[in-house]
Amino acid sequence: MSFKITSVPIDPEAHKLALVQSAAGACVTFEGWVRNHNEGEAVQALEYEAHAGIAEKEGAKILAEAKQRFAIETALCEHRVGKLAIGECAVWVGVSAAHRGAAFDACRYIIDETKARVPIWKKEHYASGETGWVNCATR
Amino acid sequence: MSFKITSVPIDPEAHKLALVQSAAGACVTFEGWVRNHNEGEAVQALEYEAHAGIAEKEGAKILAEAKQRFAIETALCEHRVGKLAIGECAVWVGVSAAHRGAAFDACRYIIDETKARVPIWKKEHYASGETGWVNCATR
Amino acid sequence: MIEVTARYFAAFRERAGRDREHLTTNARTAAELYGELARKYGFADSVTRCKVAINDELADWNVALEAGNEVLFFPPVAGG
Amino acid sequence: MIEVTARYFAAFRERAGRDREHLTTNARTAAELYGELARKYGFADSVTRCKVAINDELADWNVALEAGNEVLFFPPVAGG
Repeated sequence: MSFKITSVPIDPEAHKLALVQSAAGACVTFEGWVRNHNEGEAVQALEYEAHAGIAEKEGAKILAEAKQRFAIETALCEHRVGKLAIGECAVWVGVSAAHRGAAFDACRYIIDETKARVPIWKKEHYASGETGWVNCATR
Repeated sequence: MSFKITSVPIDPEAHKLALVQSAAGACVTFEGWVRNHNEGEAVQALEYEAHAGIAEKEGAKILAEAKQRFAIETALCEHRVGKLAIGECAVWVGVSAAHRGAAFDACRYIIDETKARVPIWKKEHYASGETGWVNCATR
Repeated sequence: MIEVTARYFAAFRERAGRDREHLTTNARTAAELYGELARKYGFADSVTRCKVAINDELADWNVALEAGNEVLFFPPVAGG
Repeated sequence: MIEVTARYFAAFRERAGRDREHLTTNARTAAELYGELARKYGFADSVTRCKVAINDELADWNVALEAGNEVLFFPPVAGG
């Protein structure tokens, strides 16, 4: 199990290979892609920032929690930082398990907890030239 | 949206490309892999059989239901038939959506309904040389 | 009495030892025909767990059979 | 009065116009220090939505500050 912050493009197929285990009958993956809109505004690009050290520590905790709560074989998560274009993959989560219920539940748990707890922030670049930090009341 | 029965190996990356849409922020995939065991017996290979015509018709219905029930962009499913070795991908489901909740729910709906309704059967080849149809009371 | 073609899939095919056969039957519905075949071949699954198709469309077990129908018997499904 | 280093991330960094600074403060806890900084820079987020780390470990907002601490202020997270 590993949770990584990366500044280079995510390679889903390489990660999925790391999930393969002969006892695993189910694999669920989640990919977060840069959308062309958010809350009604046209988005041209996104910039992600993280505190990599704390993010990877907190992320590893989340994977360990998922392994304890659900009957899974293994799980991986990688989150990209830096400037991303529309359609690029910002985050990838993959889980393998003997049965699909646990794989779905664990994958959802990992992305939900990551979004709630891991120190990663995103700044949207709008078509208007403006930028805005998502989910933040400081402006 | 498309639901296909195939006798050649499934290519998840090619399918995932077909899900990419600029309004999609979330992509959830499910892969069913051939496990090395089932209900305590060591499995060496699996053989899948389908009525392709009816399977694809029923599968297309399931995808249309998912699109109606959940706020998704699109969905695809491909199911392999023939003899598969341990670790091979027997079924692939992929869903893209603006938000992750709908993508998770629709992906799960599609695989659950597929397993319950689509005329596909699997025969396990055990280490002992015996074979058995899964989930069947005829022997 | 009508003539129909029965087709067997997966475990039904192995149990029957054939994948299709022509039958002359008194059965009025697909369910009744399944009952006859279950006695003949020892199919043990309840119709509620199985499916039937007539002429390549999924059908209701209680639909009336017509002469010349091709009746497809599907044991419990187990995809994925 | 103790001396600490404050570090600002994402929206906090842009709002403060710097990514770190040395401060002499009367604040006894991270929450009190955040209160001072919120007044100085206009940070509008409640601490309940933000996180704090001390010396690169996530910490409780009510933990006592010690001289030399590096205090990291994280605005609400929004990964994925």
